Amino acid sequence: MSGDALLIEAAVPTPVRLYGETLEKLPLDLYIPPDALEVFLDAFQGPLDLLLYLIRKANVDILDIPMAPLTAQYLVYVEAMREHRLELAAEYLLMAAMLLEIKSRMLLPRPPRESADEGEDPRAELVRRLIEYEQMKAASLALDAIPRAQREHEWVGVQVAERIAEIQPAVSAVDLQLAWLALMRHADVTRHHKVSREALSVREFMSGILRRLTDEGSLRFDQLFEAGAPAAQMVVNFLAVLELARENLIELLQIEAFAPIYVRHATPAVAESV
Amino acid sequence: MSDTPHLLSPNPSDIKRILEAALLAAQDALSIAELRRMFDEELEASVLRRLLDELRDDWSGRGVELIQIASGWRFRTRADLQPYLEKLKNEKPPRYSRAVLETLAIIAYRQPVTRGDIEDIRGVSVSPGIIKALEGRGWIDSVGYREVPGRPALYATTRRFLDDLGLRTLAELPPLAELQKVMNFDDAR
Amino acid sequence: MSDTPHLLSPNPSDIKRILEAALLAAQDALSIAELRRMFDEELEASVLRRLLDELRDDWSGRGVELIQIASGWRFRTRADLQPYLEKLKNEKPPRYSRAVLETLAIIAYRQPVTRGDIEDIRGVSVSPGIIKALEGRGWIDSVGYREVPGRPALYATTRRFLDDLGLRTLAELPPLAELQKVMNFDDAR
Repeated sequence: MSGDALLIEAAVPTPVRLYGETLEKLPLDLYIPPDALEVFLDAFQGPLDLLLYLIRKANVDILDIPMAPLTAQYLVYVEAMREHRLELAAEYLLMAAMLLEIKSRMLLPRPPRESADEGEDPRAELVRRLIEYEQMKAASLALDAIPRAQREHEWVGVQVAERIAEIQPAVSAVDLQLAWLALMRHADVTRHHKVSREALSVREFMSGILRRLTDEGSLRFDQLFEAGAPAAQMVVNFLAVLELARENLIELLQIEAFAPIYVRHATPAVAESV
Repeated sequence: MSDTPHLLSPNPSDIKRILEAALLAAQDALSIAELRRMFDEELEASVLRRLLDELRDDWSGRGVELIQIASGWRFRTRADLQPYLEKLKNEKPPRYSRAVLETLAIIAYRQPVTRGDIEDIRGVSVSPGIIKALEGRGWIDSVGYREVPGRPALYATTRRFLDDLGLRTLAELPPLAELQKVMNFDDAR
Repeated sequence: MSDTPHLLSPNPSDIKRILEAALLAAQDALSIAELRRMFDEELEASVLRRLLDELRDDWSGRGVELIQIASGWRFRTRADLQPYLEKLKNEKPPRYSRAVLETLAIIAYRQPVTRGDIEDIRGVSVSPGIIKALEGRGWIDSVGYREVPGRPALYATTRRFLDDLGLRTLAELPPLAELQKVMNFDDAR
């Protein structure tokens, strides 16, 4: 409603004055074919952008904006947009009201200066906003001009060789101890699987002997014993051989009395009997 | 008790070879601290920095350059090759509208700001889509709320924003135009 | 930058520079056909192949190598740098399941044992995957067979197992005689 009242003023072809000269008609660049209006409206980011355009095209000092012609030109656009029933953002109308208000305040005689505030130019706030907006507009263009990833540059990212060393779970000896412990708690196996430190070394030698037999087929008994090894180790090794034999994991062979004893993996009992 | 094999202390040329491979293979920029981790931190940061400078010089003139950005060091292709590399891409890089770019500029230069602050400066309402586009790119995020009614979110630019623009700090952003310059600024539209 | 920039015909050294950058930035291997697309297909495939061979030679001895695979060409870090690159990762190493740890404990403390022995002690069946995982890690291997029907494999721990756990002999594994002491810590895992 109030918008209508404001816009009547624009509809009346008031002479437009620019630097004291009356413009008989609008500058050429202000003529917009109606079809192009929509595109034109799209081209502006809002009322501040449109005002800046008008100011820059007219080549007037932003610090001394001639309010009357600027307001008139601005209203011509707004009215044109309304006539073509283009969806006009409310901000455009708000700005129209603001321009008219500034214009009218400038027509009033200035009150005697009582404070700096009251003596301020009615255009000051508009000018401040226009300058800040223009500064940000320039900054946005400068930002856009910086070469950026995926437009001017690609990030380099070479494939990493096969994950041969894919991160493996870490295990400590204590983890194993705890695991064994849990087993003991959940199954009554303690009695059957009593393992002492000593027995463990026997079992280690058992594995070692089996591994050697796998590699070498068969070994002379004395080859199982490293010459010059500590006596304790010899004993453990011997116990390992006995335990392996007892568990039927190896065979001890002697062709004849006093011949060398050979050790080999146990042969399949079934195969032997056939 | 570690699973990783014991590594011999590499000599400087080995170190450069390792640094180069690590930086070429990294999915993100690597900081000095991260790079040092490869050498069990035994390598002095100052030595590492010198080697990185050397590496950057070694690569000058090639199609790929080593740059220092906000989050560390990273290799990127040079701008002059982009016309060729673009032919390999299936999608064009997004072109941002003026509304998005102006919003980004306001957040970059005036951060932290609310959507209301942005609207005040631009003189128009800012659609949620604009904020979403910038958040989606990882260039801005919400860093808090202004304690006024409605508790609007405060937006700031991210390290990714600096990285993507090849900058180390916000101070490397183009300086804001001086008032005088602004006044002579002719609309490029 | 215009949408369709006019590109001057690059000379061979420019082409190599472009190829190198494209391959370094590519997410996947690039085929000859894709690479030719960068040069508007004016480049003969045979010339391209020769330049790629040259590029591969240029990179020999560095931490990254150019390789040809089924789907084309790509750069890849060399395997010998893996131990260093691993350290860049922040991931915490995963943990073995209880089933794996118990199986390993039984093999370590009761070796040589068959899968049947392990199942007897654990009271549940042992999936082949568990044995495979431990074999794959190089921690256990089969040292023979028990001569009973089915000839089940006998498993034992390896030298590597001791090395990885920082032990010199199995006797250095925590003794089980004083198990009662640690019983209370059992659930800390």
